Amino acid sequence: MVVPARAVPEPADSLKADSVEIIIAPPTSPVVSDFKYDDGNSLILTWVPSIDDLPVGGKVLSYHIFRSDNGGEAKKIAELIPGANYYKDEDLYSDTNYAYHVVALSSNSRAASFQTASIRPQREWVNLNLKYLFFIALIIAASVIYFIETAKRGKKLFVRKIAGLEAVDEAIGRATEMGRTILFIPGIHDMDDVQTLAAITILGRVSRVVADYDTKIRMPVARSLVMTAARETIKASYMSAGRPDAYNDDMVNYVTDEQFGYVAAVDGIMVREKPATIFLLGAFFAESLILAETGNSVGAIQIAGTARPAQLPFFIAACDFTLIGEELFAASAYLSGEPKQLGSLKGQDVGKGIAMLAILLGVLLSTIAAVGDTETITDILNFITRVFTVTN
Amino acid sequence: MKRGVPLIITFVVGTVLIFSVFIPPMENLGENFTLFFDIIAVFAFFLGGGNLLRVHLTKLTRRKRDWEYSIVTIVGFFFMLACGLFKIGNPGDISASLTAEGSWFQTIYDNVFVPLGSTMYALLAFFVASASYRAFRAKNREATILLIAAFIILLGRTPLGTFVTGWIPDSFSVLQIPNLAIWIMNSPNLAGQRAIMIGIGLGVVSMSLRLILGIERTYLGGEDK
Amino acid sequence: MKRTTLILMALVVIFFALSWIFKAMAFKGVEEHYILQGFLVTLAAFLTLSIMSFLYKDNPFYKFAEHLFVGISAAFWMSMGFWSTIVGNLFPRLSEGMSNFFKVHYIPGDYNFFFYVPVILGILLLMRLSRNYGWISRWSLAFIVGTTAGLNFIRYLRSDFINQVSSTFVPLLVDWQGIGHFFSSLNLSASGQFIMMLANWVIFLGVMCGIIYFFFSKEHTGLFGRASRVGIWILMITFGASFGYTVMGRISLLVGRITFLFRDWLGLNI
Amino acid sequence: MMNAFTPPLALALVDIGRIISLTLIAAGLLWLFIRAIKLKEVERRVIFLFIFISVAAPILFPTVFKEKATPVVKAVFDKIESLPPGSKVLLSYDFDPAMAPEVQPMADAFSRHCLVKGHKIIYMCLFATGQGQFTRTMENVIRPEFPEKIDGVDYVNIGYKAGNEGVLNVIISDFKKMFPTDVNAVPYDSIEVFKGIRSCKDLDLIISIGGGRPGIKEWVLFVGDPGDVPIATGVAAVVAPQLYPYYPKQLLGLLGGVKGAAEYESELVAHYSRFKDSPTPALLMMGPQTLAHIVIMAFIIIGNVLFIQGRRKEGKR
Repeated sequence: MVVPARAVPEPADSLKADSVEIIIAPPTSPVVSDFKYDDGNSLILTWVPSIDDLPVGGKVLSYHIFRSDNGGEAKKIAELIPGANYYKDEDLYSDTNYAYHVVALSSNSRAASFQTASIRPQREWVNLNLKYLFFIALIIAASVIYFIETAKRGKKLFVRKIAGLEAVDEAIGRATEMGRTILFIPGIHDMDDVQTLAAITILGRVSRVVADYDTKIRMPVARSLVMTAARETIKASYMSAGRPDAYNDDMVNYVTDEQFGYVAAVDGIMVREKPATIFLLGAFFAESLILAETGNSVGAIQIAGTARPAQLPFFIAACDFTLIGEELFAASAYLSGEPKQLGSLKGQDVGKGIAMLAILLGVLLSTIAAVGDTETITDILNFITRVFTVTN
Repeated sequence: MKRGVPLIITFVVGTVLIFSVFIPPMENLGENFTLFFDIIAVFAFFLGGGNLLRVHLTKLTRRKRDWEYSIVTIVGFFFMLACGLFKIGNPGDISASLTAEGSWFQTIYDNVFVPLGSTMYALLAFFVASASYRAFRAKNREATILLIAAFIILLGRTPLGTFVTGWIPDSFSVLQIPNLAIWIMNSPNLAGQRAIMIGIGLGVVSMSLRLILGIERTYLGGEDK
Repeated sequence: MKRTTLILMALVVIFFALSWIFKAMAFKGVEEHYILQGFLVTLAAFLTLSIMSFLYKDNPFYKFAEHLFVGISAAFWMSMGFWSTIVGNLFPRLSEGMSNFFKVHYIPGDYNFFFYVPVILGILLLMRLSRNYGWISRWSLAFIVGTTAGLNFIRYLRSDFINQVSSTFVPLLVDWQGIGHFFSSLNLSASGQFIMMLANWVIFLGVMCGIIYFFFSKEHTGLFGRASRVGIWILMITFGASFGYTVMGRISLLVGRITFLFRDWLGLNI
Repeated sequence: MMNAFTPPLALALVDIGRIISLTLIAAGLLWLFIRAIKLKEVERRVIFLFIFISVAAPILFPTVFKEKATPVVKAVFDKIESLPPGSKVLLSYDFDPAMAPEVQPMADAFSRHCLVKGHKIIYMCLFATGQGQFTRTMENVIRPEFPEKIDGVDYVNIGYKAGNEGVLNVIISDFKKMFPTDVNAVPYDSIEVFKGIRSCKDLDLIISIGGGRPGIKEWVLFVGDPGDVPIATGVAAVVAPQLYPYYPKQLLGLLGGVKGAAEYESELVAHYSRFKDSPTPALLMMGPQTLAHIVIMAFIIIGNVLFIQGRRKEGKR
């Protein structure tokens, strides 16, 4: 290791320092290559750092990257810190040739590398980095579809009880008896959240029962699109119950997109109309507990469900029944009772089997790897980890 | 036309989006479709805003219960909309930021919107208390576990936790409440969160498939006919 | 309205009018628009207290605040949607003239005509207002449902399923130096070997039992039933712990509001 | 904030207010407890009232509960305490204004402790916005409380450099390469604090304050582990649980959220009488928190008493 002489402190006047040029070696072997699995819009540049770029006492202060487009003038495109040896250039065009060179800078001098060959970014048609993701998606999708098909052919499928859903009919019946309304809150997200879609599909089943019993349903929503979809859904339920005349657009109304503005209004509705039954299904955030506690204070039966783990504790604490995560998505299939819908639930269980198997294998292997370091075991472990890690 | 076309649209759009993830030339498709969604959602505002106004105007004209307050909503709505769409009081011209300092829009946001929203949010402090009073009772084994976990964590977040169990020697330090709280957060809590998330992942996959394949079509008007 | 209610409301109005005067006097010389500033702080305090009054019971002040909030916030998000999505994202891709009018940067591109798709779908959505052609709006809904299903299929598979599985690959033996060493140094120290290992065992078994709890197509009896029961307990610990952990953040919110009332409105030196 | 100029009458009023409010809460809870034994449910509005008082009273009459430092926090305090005067400590401000309410009190407390012990502090940040947060320490701690300390001799601020963990990768072996000068453009070699320091390996302690990325994880992976440098941290409460696996091997101690900061402040006040009148924002924030938590726990107990009594009565019938 070279230890620089310490005795002479550097002059405080930087102008003077400029007179002594600190000469450095240039970076070498710059290579530009196509970045894999993109739409032909990025390149990756690598080089060997200057030999004066040492971990200790190195003279290189930064690297500048220069690029020339179609043989034109080279322009500086990036500044990097010492020790850097690659750069990914993005937002390029596949019909342009690019060449690069790297310049190392000391405090007052510079040293440039050679220019790389000139290449074009290539476009790839399949992202091989995601092959394992594709296979896992394929297996799960295939098993879901397989069990749907089996069920269609009339094979009986067992599905365990979900307490929250067993209570739906009873909860609606209660509202009917008491002559009060049912309040349906589909969360505060828009139709681009699957949880909202799940809520809307459950609404389809609920409103069918509501139409049969001739109960009043009230649904304030926080998104205009959800309003449209919900109206469509309830209307269809009334039609299939044979009572299209009983349907009325005012069952669903838009309040505001604002989270707490919506909550304020729904709280108001709860204390003024005192619904007998409240459904809280969909994407909920901080408002979960505000709504559930107010609902509880007016004595309503509450059935809640969300796939947001952070809000589940509040529903568990304040509601009578809670659909936990996956149960929310299974609910519409469960309520429909149709074999093909139930088949999809069995398909999901195959996915759970895969997860359990993978975890068992991964845990065993990493335990063995932690005790003795056998190379084969580590290799297998690394492989499984790679299968279950998504990189882009 | 009424049911067939929508089912085809859902199928095609869904399938294409799933495959686009694996095909680099289509990698921007998802992003663009999200933008499409935003644009459609703005159109939907017409329906939503129209509905909001209709509800309150009906209330007003029919003199339904609490009709006086509908005036507040309608006036507030139009006033804020005017401030926003015409950028009233904005320093600079049409390209100025909507939320520029000094604009009416921002002033109302700071002095009406924010206090209302954050007070509504702050009500949670009260509801957290009333919910724990009611829910954390040792009714059965599950409820007891829920109660104990919550109680340990609560205790661990006050000086009381250290005070009560600080005497426990180092070789049993996991039994000190603050350490126990951390351990619960780090292992059983983590395990539970993961199990829930794995379930959700599968639930969404299966739900999406049902929608794409048109098995679940309640949103289009049920499966009958 | 009852007479007492009227008197009460009058008192509140007088109280906040006085507050306005006092606040304006306090701001005089400090702020340029001191009368306006005095009004704004008083208004914010009035609205804060109106919302809080809901905890006691529903009342005219809460109703006022609620209705104001709904009107203003609906218009707020509509304005935001118009300026950021329509002016910010749509016009720059569709029309150079519109872009120039709104002084936004026009983005030329070969595939810009694709952006007519959401416009058309948006218009189809508005057909909902028509009695005879309302069903056409379903096409837009179908597009949205397809988009949501397609995008979330991969997204959730990736982050909620695959990545959670691989992060559960924990070794069941930590710092292993043989069974003798394990027993000789056995203790319950929070950072000791035993507790570290126990953590990993709990994570492993907890995730397994948790997944078993969610199994739909198998009856929860026997060994499977017992595992599913352990799964529920793990979930209950999770819910209890997360609940307790969040309390602190919720109290902070209230501290924020009360500090506003005491310091910014009442001007107390705290 | 209470300060030396507050008239004695006001101080007495605060004391009286504090005593009255605490007595009120305690007596009220006791009364509800006795009612619970007699099977009387508590109405929710009563709970709301208790929460309001327990949060508002400590704000109005600043109430400080004595915090006893937990081992994880004590470890950091003891480390700074045990280093000989003149030791080199690096404080990295890896946070932005949004995180500041939770972690700024920690940064200020660390600064106070190091300066009073006579350590030399090197300030830097991995967040560009950390610069502004350092200014607050400068204005609220160093200038008013330590006017005798000299920039460059007792402490130095080398500021922000882009590059995230890349920055750490460089300074693990060479400070000067990444930071040729401090923020005032004083060259590295003429800064007194850096005498005898070439890289992070020559430091006696590194403390990263933050909660995001880049942050403490990067410090541990890129500097602490490879360089074998003692590292401690102060982080926002949400990330704290994820960091415990690093303690105590890779991380000698950690402060989590307002509670961690409050424990540190109370330790500081207990050891140094000169900090008796220094602001302790975290301890003050903990007042309402502690009281509200205790009230909630009391209500959980009352709820269970009610439940048990109810079941006993049913059993008798």
